[in-house]
Amino acid sequence: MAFVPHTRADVAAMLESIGVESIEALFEEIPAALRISALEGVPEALNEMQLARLMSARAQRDGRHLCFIGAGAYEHHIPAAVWALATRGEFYSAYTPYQAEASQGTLQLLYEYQTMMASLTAMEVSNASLYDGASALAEASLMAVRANRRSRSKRILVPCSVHPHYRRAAVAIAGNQGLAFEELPFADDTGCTPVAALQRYEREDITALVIAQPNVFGGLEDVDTLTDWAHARHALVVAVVNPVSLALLKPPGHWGAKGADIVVGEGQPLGIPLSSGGPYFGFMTTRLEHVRQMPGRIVGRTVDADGRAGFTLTLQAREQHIRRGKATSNICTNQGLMVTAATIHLSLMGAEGLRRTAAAAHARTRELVAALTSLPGVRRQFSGPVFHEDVIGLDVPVAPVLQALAERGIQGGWDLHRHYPQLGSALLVCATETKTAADITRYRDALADCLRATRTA
Amino acid sequence: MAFVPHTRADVAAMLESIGVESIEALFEEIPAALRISALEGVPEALNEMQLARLMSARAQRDGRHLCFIGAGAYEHHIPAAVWALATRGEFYSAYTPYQAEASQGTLQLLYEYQTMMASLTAMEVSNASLYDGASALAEASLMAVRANRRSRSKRILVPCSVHPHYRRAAVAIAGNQGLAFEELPFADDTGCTPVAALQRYEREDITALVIAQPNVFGGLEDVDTLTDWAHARHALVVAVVNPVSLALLKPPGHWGAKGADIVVGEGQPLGIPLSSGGPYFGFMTTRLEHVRQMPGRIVGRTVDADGRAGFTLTLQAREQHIRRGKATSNICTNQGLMVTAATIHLSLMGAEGLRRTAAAAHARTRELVAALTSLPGVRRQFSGPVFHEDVIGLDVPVAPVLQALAERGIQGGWDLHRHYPQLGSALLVCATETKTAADITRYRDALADCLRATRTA
Amino acid sequence: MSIERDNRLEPLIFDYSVPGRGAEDQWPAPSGDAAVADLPAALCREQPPLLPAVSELETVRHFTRLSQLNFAIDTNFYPLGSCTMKYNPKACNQYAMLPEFLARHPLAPEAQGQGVLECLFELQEMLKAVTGMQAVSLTPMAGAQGEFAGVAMIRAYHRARGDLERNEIIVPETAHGTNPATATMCGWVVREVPVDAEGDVDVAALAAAVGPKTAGIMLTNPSTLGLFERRIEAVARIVHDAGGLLYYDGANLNAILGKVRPGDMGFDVVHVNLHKTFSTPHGGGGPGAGPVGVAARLAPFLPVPVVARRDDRYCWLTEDDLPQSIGRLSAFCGNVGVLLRAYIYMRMLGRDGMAKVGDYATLNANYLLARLTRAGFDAAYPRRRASHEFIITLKRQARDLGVSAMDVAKRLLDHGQHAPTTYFPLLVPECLLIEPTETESKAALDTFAVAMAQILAEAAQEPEHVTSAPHTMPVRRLDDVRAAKQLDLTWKPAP
Amino acid sequence: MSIERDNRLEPLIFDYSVPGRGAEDQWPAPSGDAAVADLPAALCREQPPLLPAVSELETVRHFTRLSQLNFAIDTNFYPLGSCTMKYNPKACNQYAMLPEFLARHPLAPEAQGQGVLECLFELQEMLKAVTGMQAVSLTPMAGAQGEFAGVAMIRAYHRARGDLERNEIIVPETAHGTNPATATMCGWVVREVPVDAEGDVDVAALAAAVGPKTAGIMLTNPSTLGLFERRIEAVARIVHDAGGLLYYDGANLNAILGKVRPGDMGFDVVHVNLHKTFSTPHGGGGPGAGPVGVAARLAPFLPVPVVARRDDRYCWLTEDDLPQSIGRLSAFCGNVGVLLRAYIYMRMLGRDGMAKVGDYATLNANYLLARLTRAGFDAAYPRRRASHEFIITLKRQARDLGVSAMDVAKRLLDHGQHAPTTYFPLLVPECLLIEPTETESKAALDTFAVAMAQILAEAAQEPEHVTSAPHTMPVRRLDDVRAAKQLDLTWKPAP
Ligand SMILES: Cc1ncc(COP(=O)(O)O)c(C=O)c1O
Ligand SMILES: Cc1ncc(COP(=O)(O)O)c(C=O)c1O
Repeated sequence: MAFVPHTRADVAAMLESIGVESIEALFEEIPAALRISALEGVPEALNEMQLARLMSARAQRDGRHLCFIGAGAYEHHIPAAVWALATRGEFYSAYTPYQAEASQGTLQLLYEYQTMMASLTAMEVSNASLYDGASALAEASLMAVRANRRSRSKRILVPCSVHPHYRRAAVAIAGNQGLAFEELPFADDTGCTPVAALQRYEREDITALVIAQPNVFGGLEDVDTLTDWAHARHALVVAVVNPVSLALLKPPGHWGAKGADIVVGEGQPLGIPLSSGGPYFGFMTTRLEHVRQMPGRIVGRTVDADGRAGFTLTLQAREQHIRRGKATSNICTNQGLMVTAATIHLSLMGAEGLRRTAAAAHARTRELVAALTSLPGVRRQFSGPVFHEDVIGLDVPVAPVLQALAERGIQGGWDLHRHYPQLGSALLVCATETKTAADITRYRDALADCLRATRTA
Repeated sequence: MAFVPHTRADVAAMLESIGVESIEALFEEIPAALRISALEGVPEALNEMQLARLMSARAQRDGRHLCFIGAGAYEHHIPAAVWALATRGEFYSAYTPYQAEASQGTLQLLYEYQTMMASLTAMEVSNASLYDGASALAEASLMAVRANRRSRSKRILVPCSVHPHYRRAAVAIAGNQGLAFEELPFADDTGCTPVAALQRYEREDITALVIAQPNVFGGLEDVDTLTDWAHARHALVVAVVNPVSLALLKPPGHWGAKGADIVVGEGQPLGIPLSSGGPYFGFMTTRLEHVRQMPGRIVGRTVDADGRAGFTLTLQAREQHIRRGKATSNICTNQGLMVTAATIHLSLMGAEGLRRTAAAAHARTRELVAALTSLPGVRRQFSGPVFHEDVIGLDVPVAPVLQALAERGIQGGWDLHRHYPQLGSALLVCATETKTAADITRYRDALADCLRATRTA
Repeated sequence: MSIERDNRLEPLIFDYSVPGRGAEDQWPAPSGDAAVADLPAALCREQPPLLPAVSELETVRHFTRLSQLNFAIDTNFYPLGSCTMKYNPKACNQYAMLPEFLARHPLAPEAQGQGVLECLFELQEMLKAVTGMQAVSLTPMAGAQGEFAGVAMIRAYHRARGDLERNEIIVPETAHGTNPATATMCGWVVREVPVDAEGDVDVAALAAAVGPKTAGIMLTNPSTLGLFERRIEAVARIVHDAGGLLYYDGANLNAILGKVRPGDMGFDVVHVNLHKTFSTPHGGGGPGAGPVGVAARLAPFLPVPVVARRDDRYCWLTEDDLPQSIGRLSAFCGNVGVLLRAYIYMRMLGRDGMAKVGDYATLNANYLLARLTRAGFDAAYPRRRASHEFIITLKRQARDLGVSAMDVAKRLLDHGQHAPTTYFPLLVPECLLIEPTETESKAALDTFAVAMAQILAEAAQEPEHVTSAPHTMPVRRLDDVRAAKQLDLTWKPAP
Repeated sequence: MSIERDNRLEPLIFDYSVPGRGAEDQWPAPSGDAAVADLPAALCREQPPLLPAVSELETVRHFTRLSQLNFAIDTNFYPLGSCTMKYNPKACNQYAMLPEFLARHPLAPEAQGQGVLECLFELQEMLKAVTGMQAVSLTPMAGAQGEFAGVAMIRAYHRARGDLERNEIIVPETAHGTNPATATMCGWVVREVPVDAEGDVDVAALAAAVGPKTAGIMLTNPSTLGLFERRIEAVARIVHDAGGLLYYDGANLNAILGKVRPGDMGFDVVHVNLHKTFSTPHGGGGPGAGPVGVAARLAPFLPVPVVARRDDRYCWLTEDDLPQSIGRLSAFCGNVGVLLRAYIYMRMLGRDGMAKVGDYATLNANYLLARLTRAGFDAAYPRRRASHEFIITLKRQARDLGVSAMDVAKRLLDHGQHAPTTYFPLLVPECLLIEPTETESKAALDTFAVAMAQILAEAAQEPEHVTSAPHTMPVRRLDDVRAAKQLDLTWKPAP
């Protein structure tokens, strides 16, 4: 219980050394009126054996299903080595590497991670993680306000084709500092942001333009044109990208003539299990010129007293423990272990493995969409290329269809109705490299079945 | 594929360094007629993702069931820490500690293991493991022949209440060296070995007497009397024990006036998963005087060049790599990783945890037997105390009942019919500390059901 | 020594990289160019990213070796003050990582997640019990985000009442850096109040500071000085009377678990650091989880989603159900895997175990403090009881021997002891903030005390050996100034 | 250096033990004395065993720290000849340890084990394909037990034919110690035959040795000298003509995987070391698995149980099905968990991967041999091709510089390289048997070669530094003589 190692004799000796009669006496400074005697609402302890049985039963209740949902979290193959290594006690039970000399493992790993992420996004520097993709967008918006010295408006343009949860998180986190997030519509036919939508901001003071690539519909935005438009107006470009897609797609650092300024995204596709939504990690990279505006920890390589290379946390003057109220962010604990896993994952994947993964996911999604749209009453909602997600339009409501699919062990996608009612019956589907031709056929057949049932019901 | 890291350039450079044109040329010494071109019978490679899916599907097919089978392999709680530590690469991917200075982790652990096992059995020395309990009995028999200088008969008395698989393995492994295993009957009422059964050997040259405690029926033998009988006739006593039971039961070192001479058993109950039968490990302890006859590796504590304590393999002159045809055994690779797990397990259990486990298993089994025998037509086969298994007699054949139970998700026990037809419809059942009152009730109700169904069928 | 260090150091993963190499078993089969031919060339990547091309064995060996360069709870005593480096039970990891839990998509149907939702719901309930609050949201992803949720709710509360004047958050000068940083992030003006010589908040100064602009106060109790804020009731009264709310920074909850609850002390909103008090892993810097609990009047403002039970079914409540919510703080529902670990830990502790945590965390801190004072170290607050942690100040040693708190910290590494937190709180010069936690044995504390005493002796006799420490780590003391001046933040291939 | 070593050394687990302490969360609730009152006092234990009383954290920390004192494949190059220390894929462990596999009882109904039985059946089939044999039993639990099964089947075969004269097993003088030990264990008389100057079996001597007493021969090919036995066909003919059978020790199968099969070479029975060729873990000394494959005429004698398929259902065959079986070698069915790991590995290799193993294991050995000879080391068989391993002899260095093979081995540890196998085979003086395996990169081999060259230079300049090595391990060279003389095999509490 409580993993406390003390024996009676230990306690007696310790109390004597302190010079008190009882442990209770150590709490004498707490006003008596405030003390409680027991935590009624907490159940009695389970030992590990009971706990194991409880958790196994709950996990089995949740079961395993064939999942075609994406929408910001993606089922990818995760090599067994990733978590076998990441859960080693030396990674798992260490903390932020405040004592560099006793934390070279974590520090060097973070330096390697920074290198990988900078290269993947074609930017110059990376931090050591933020909480997740959505909160990273909020941080990027705040950073853009600090970094864009030529803008005073704190106005951030955000296309509606950015994940609605990301937009909401950005508002919730950054809205209180007076940032105004203004929404750009998407084109009915492509689901992407038309440059025309920007015309009304032609002469306005805009701090930053957010560009998601792929966007929430899986579609590919015209990143070059959008980026150049923003830069021409001294707005910064905040890119929100899927890191796996970057094996195929143009990295933000190369968007338009000058490249994006700040890049963020959800790190989950890089070796992190779906886990009902977390822990994942947010990544952020930027140009060297903005590094002092970047939130989060940063590791640098330096030398020790013998001149040997070593690693340490650096640029800490940006952080709350030094700068307090003037820090670039309040973030302290980040998602270190997830980054550990992602670094191992990226090492195993390399450029070729990541490219194959991206290409396979792209190909599987196209096969899926072709299979589903071969059914009567099922069509693509948008035209134009996608990465590994697409929107399917149905001629019946989505919710009952999804439920019928679920009963057949298939998680058929994300119902877009709540966030995009204007699309009618629209379903966002995703197939990664984990899906086989047989899986796709199984989905198609089940969907045919469910549609038939729904129509006759 | 094949986890080969070579690039084309590597291969070219290496071939050049060797001075050959191709890898193929390295096989020039193999007679051409013997060469094959492909391994037809081996399927094409799966990548890890495909493999993961295949294995998960197969595991799910096997499912999880409520298990009341014992008979030599026991379901116990295994702390998560045990395998989290044992599968650390430094334990998992090292080999026999031939280079002591680079293997102090494994060596010290084995020294700790030896200490624990010697104490658990109340013997003086332990080896570092044999393959499993059954083969350990074979090795103990061979060792007894070597150690008992006063006997020339190579006759080993083995009660029929010793696990039939153990007896068969002993014959298969040790029989070829001329050992004669002679079987002692058990008493109809107790299932234990009556001293009367020994009378006919009163004046014979017997090398050793095997005593299993508990025996295969879960019953407790009169170990003191049997031990003293053997010693009085200069026969050695080979004890076969369940290590968990030793938290409650008298350790072999204290049997009779002088204690058993060689102790073996199955280590599985000490933190090793059931895993369809293996890998487990056999343990063996003995008295110091016999240590040079002991098979298997032994670790000793010594000092290094600075006089600091350190650990190393010792008494290697007993082993095949030194003594070859005259070694105490042919064993080389043993069950190191299992012993690693068991040592961690025993550390977490300690004397108190092991005792509680044994007592709980004993109590649960008594509750189970009480519950089952409350049903009409179900009775205890034997009288007398048991550890954590017991034999249940049914008035209908066992096999169809077990099958009906299995269909209800209950693995009801081990049908004794094949090995003990004389017992009629007899079923060996076991409940360890992992079973709850609800589990026992579920078994009883299901059995009632099945019996009803069988009788009416 | 050079071969020794060389053997322990590990090259960069990029040093192993050779074009053409790779862990192919981890890759899907190539799809062929046709598979991606539909992607417009202008949107495609031209140069592959600079990722290592290494074998699986090289990867495993590299990261295994790197891991061995770390001190961690699993390898060393780690009394890092304010961080509650207690044992992370292996069961928490194993059972939170059951395959079904890992595979579940956040947007999967609730019907196919009743197991995990039940755990989360019960976790909410336990956190309510532990903090004395009325409602809980689990979504904040670390302490700082919990703080943010807290002060954002305070803001939403005042706004909802039409009380638009309030724009100040009061923070004691000893506060953790995240507190003022969070307040700023939430658009508040930060107002610091001093603490008195005994470490308590200066009540008079507080009374003077509050007013119609006061939105609330952020406080941790025990404070970052390791001291229980004795006048907490007065503090609560002053702030409440001024119309402000009290926010409790739960980073130090371990000290008082099962003894006293923030809700009973008068706090309106609380965050709990699950990675501290409830032993989820620190992971080399995270992930954490910072659930927030609130008094009834703040419940409508909780961040979404929140788990509810309706007729024995568990479901998520979202913005649609909680229209006054401060909103979403993450794309999905926070760090669920961390929440599961905390759930497991709390179920294993149970009611009685929780009280033991507070008891033994406090016992360990006071014992170690007693030993260290006896060994000649100066407690920062010698007349106070330690809570779960305490501060010693090396001001005297720095002055007399020229040995700083940082030097002592580094020398501790040579003794196999992770250093305490250094130079925090900023108020105390040359300080070490020491938090042993309840899972360490008396023997572990004794070993630490002996090491400290030896270092003190060494500081007197051979101070250069202390000021040049560490000597036995894989690297010697690192040049932080150079790190910040000659920025080297990513590896670049030789041109 | 002393503090350095002290920090790396780890006390015994018993040193942490304090009566009254324990990892209580792992224990069931106490059952009370009444629960065991039915056990006769005379059969009960009086004194509790001497097991450590330690907390879970102490246990985790102790064994984590101990593990770090090991070299392993996951941390270091480990070219231990004859042991095939290749990468152990993490997938093999993860998927063999799925909860359903771990929980399955060996005596559970076959219907509730079709998943695992299908794997085992397919493993049998793959092993047949790989070895060129007609039937396989998976039960032997390591190589030596596979050898035993092999020679026991040879015995059963001769006996079954009424051929009772044969009582000799021929073994080349280079054989691994397990071969003669196994033959003895099986009741055979061992007869050694010499090898010639080029390392091949002396065929003339063999021809002279065989006769009506010859039961068979035990051979590994490539031999323990790392050389392919070129006259294998002649050897087979001689033994077969004399009425004997050929047993293949599969420990060196890695060298020829996918190139040539024991069955095609004329062997009648084969064992395969799954922990070598098929990469199941070595585990600090095991567990292994040593399945046996046989030609048709030996199939009736296979050890039980064996997996069969009947109408798409998998089942175990036992003594009842195979009445001539040599019997059972274990309580259940061998090391199933190890078999699953090998199954996974083999499925991941596939047909082409298997051939690559032989190719690259051989390439690596020949390359390293070339580098070492160039660096001034003497190949034991300079005119021969290496197979997957090779021998260098330090006879010259021992004589000229006073530096033995053991000294070089120990000094390699200082360079972060695990030592090769030393002093085996016994035939070659001052030998190192070096097996790099196919999973090591050229760079890893180069690093090893450089270390060897440095040691050679050092041996010339500073031989004491080599003969007193290692210098950087947690302990210095250990006193083996004292270990064997002053036996200290268990810890005893201070009286
Ligand atoms: C007192 C105090 N408050 C707040 C925090 C912030 O918590 P987190 O690091 O989880 O964001 C910490 C810990 O770092 C802390 O010690
Ligand atoms: C050539 C040879 N034969 C037989 C064996 C025995 O195999 P095991 O150790 O698995 O019993 C070994 C390995 O140790 C070996 O190298």
